[in-house]
Amino acid sequence: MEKLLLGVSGLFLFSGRAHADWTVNLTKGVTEISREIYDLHMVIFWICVVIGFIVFGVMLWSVVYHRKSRGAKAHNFHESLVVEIAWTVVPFIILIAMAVPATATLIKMYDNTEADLDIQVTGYQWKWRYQYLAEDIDFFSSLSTPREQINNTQEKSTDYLLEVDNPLVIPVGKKVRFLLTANDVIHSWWVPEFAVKKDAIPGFINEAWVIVDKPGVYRGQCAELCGKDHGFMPIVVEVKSQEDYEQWLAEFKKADALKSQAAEKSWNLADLMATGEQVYSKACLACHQANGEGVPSIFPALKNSAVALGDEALHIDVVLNGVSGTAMQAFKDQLSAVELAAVITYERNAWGNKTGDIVTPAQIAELKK
Amino acid sequence: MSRIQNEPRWIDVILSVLAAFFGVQTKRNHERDSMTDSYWRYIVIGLVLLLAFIAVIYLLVKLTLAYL
Amino acid sequence: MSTQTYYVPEQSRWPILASTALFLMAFGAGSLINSLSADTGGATGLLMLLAGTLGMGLIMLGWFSNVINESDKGLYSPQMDRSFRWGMSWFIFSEIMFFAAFFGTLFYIRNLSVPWLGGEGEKGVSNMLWHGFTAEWPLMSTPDQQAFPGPQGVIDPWHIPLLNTILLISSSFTVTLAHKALKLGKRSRVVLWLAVTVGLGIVFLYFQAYEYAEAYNELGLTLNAGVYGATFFILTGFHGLHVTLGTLMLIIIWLRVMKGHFSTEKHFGFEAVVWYWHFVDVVWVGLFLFVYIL
Amino acid sequence: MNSSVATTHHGPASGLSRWLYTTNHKDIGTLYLWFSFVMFLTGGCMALLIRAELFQPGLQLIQPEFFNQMTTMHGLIMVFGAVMPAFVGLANWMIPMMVGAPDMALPRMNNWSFWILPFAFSMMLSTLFMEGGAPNFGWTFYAPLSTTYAPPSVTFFIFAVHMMGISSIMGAINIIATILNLRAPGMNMMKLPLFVWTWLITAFLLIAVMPVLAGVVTMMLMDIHFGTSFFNAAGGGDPVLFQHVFWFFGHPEVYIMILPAFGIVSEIIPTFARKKLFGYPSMVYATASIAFLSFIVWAHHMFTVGMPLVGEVFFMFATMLIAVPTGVKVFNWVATMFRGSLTFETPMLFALAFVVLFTIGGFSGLMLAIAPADFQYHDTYFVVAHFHYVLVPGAVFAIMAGAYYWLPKWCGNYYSETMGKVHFWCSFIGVNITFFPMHFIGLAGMPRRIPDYALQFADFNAVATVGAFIFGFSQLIFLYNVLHCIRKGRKASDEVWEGSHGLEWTLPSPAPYHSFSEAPQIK
Repeated sequence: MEKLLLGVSGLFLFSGRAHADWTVNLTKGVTEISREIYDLHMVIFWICVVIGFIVFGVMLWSVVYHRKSRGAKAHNFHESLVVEIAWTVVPFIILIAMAVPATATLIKMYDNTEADLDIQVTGYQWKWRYQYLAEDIDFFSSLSTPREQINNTQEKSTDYLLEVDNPLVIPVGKKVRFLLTANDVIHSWWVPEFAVKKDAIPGFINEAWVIVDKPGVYRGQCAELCGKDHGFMPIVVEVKSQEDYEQWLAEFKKADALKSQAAEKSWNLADLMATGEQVYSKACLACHQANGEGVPSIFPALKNSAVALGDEALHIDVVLNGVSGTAMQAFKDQLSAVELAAVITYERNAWGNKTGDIVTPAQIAELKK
Repeated sequence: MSRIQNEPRWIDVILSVLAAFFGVQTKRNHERDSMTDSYWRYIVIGLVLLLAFIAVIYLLVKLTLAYL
Repeated sequence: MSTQTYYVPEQSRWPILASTALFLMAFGAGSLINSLSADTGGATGLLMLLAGTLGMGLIMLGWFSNVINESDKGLYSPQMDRSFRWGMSWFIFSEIMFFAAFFGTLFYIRNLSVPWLGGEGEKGVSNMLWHGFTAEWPLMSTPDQQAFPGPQGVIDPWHIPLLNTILLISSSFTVTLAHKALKLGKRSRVVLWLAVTVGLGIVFLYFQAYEYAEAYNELGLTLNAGVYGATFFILTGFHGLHVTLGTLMLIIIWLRVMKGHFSTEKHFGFEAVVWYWHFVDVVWVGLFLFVYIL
Repeated sequence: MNSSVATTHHGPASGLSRWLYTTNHKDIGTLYLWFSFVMFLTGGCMALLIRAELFQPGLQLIQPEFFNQMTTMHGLIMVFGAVMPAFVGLANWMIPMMVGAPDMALPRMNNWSFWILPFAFSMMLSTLFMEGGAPNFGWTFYAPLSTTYAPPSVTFFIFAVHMMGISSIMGAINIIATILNLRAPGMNMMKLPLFVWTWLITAFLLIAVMPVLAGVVTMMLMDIHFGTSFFNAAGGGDPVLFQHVFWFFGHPEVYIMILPAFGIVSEIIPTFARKKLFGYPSMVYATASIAFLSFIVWAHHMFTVGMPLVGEVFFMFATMLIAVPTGVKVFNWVATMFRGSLTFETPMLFALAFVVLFTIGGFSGLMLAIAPADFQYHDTYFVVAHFHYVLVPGAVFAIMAGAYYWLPKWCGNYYSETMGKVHFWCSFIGVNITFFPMHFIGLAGMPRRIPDYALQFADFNAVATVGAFIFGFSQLIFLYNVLHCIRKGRKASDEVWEGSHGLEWTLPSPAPYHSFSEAPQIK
């Protein structure tokens, strides 16, 4: 019975289903390393299958033929030096055979030589920040699946939970080095198709690299428990041809310039409140909740709170610079001046917090310098 | 409990511990070992060989990394 | 092996009472620490902690006097004595592993994490996040001086720590002398040497406290002074706690000797304390070497 | 022979005081076993809640915050509340009977070891009702999620862990002292039953690593409340240091949860194969090697933290070596069955399922040992499948097998064989439906510890949830069978099983309150 079950599941593993996105085995991926890892995986898998068939086969044989109800009499051997030496030595040899290619792949993965592009990846509680070290590019990437889909009030899209607002964009065929770190707790940056899974440790930098063969969109997720929304911080990487990549670079820089210009125009309360609500739901809602009441003892309330109703400068300071030693992050680099001004204004005027204060983008832009 | 006359020598202890590491031991040696009262020699040798074992793996790793 | 019956005690109330006391201690300590951190009083927690500790003290007194009574009645065979010996040895082994965790921490921090943060070794690229930080030990300036202001100075090993080493090593000798005297049945000498040992222990603790005061008040070497302070205090602190416990145990056997307990052959309680004291001593030698000198 | 002492003991006291004040190894064993069963059901309900939430994509029943509390509590309760106490309970019952001792070496301390546990777990469970919620950082509680970013209840969690540690260490000391010092004359080390051997080694592991756990939670407490920076790079520490110390405890800990299971299975298979255990000495040596190797492989749980290359390779090699002694064990069990005369009573069925399913868990363990491949498996459902295969049809099945095997000796009655078989097949099918699909979703890329998942994982998650409910509810059959057995089972003979061997079967069934007041002579 046991063997049967194993056999069936083994077949199952390779039967392959009609759905293209519905897999039961490891991805082959799109890098040389990922294919090597796939091969290692398959070799060790088949070794296990073979050993399993032999061992469970002998066991099944005994279960069927050496049962008392068939009149089997127990023999009384209970040791055999030859057999025991054999089943110590043979596995040992198999292990050595396995260790050699595994070590070779590992060494290849640790080859941290000069790369064409260096990107610093920083994990934040429930979003990723990407900084292109040679370019003036720095942005955050967070889940773009709407709350309604998560709460089952709207139909789920194909890339449910695996879609972001700003994907990471890299060129095809170039060695891209990632410098991974984190801002708060440990996260882990994982894209299965790249076979890159590396922890992002606060205060330390880990390195990983890829050379992707094929343009396309590759999706992954945070792989280390990092708090409440650990399941909601996906990674999307768009791999583009060199021309497309350069075009993207130019467009990104242009959009960035537009954003800083927006800070200079004058804003009224209604506009700020409208923008602020959007920003709030993207950046603050996860902890402070939609009703601004927070979660007792973990995430403080903003509704009727001393910070949101009190001194404006203090409120700005908390949002821009965070509160060290707590989950409150510094949002100075995460949000634009407009977004910051809007969200602070929103927090000071929503949920019955009627201070009537307006924090202007210009004010924040000054502080951000 | 009767103490056996010829206690195992140090070299026997070392061989026994190595056999134990490997997991296989002849019946005769095995009976000799289980008759003795002086566990401490087995423990000391065991610890020393354990450290040696760790050192061997470490050297192996170093060698692999140097030549692979 | 002896053919005597192995003594299995009657039902006892001590264990369940001790569990209750332990629970009070733990829950009290938890509430107290949490309230202190949140600045919300902490009287209930403190009360529970004190009640638990007091209860535990009384329970231990009662439990051990039961054991002593049974021993006096001759209920314990030599085999029982061996059980106690195995028990105490493995308990000390567990204590060794407790300290091993902290020594391991110290080695990791000194040889790996601090150098990496300072830009050395395979993960030296981490220094990118801490511009201007360089690795050194003792760690006088931390990666983030605002959050963890490094100490202005460290303890000179050749003053108080050296003195303390001499004190503890001497106490190890005096306690052995006491043990020898007990075996020879010279009780007044046992009392004397034990008193000397206790005295040395107390003087050690006094200097340790003095050193802590100096570290806090003059050197800025605090728990908050980065990882040097953290490892320094956790190792010396837990050692100090064990010396305190050891001294208490010595005082108890000292009182018991004066009450005429222990015979020249049977005195496991005495020996257990001696073992414990030697253990505390050995840990100190490790501390002196790895925390103070190197 | 000191008869004045022996006559003061007749039988158990009556009422509650029997259980509260007892010094009897059998009573304490019973307490441990019932406690662990209650914890098994508690942790199991949490697992069912987790599986129910994961039945479909989207958030239905519980919010992510509570989901994390459930995964954390489920893990902690199953490890420290269910599996470990169950093994200690079996050890308490069986070791004195197997080595021919009157009781455990230190009976009062034995009682204390047990009674700390209900208090420790009340404290841990009370965190569920505290402001800010229960610990939500996984049973491995990695810093700084468990320090700077933890809810206030973490302080109580830390003290609860301290209490469990004290309990485990005292329990282990007692077991070692009993085995080393209370053996009947002639019972030399190489005659010890394997259950006793595996427990001796387990007890050694417990004493060696529980203090390390105490050390690491103490450092957490210091970091949270007293301003130290062990796990904070800003002060020169390292969050990864936490993982090193934790897994130095944690890896031996996983063997603590499997070695006694090896022992139980090594008792059961020879009985129902009516044939002596194949390769007894190599079983002992293999157990010892596994235990020693467990101290030098801890960082294979941390292949993705970015260790230097030397570390990766060292821990990969050392880990792969564990396959050798583990293989020896499996081969020995199979060789014991080979050319035996097999019958398939419930304990044997559980033992056979153990051999097969534990081996499957071992295979995935070997795959995980290959460091480069581990980069793909790490922290996915593949790992979840792996450790549940070694812990549920591994440790838990062995406990079930042991319970059925010794139950007639404990209470003097046979359990219902039919009900036992129904329990077995429900559990067996349930376990496989639950955990086998997890291999697939893990390989396909589903991270562990997430309350909601992408659509391509939906089908297998639904299957797993169905399996979990089958497995969970089939444990009620077990409960009913045990109660039925105690109250009105068929009377058991002294040797209970046809092929049984060993000192415990020379005693009457049920075993008398005091087993060997006079030590038996072993030839």
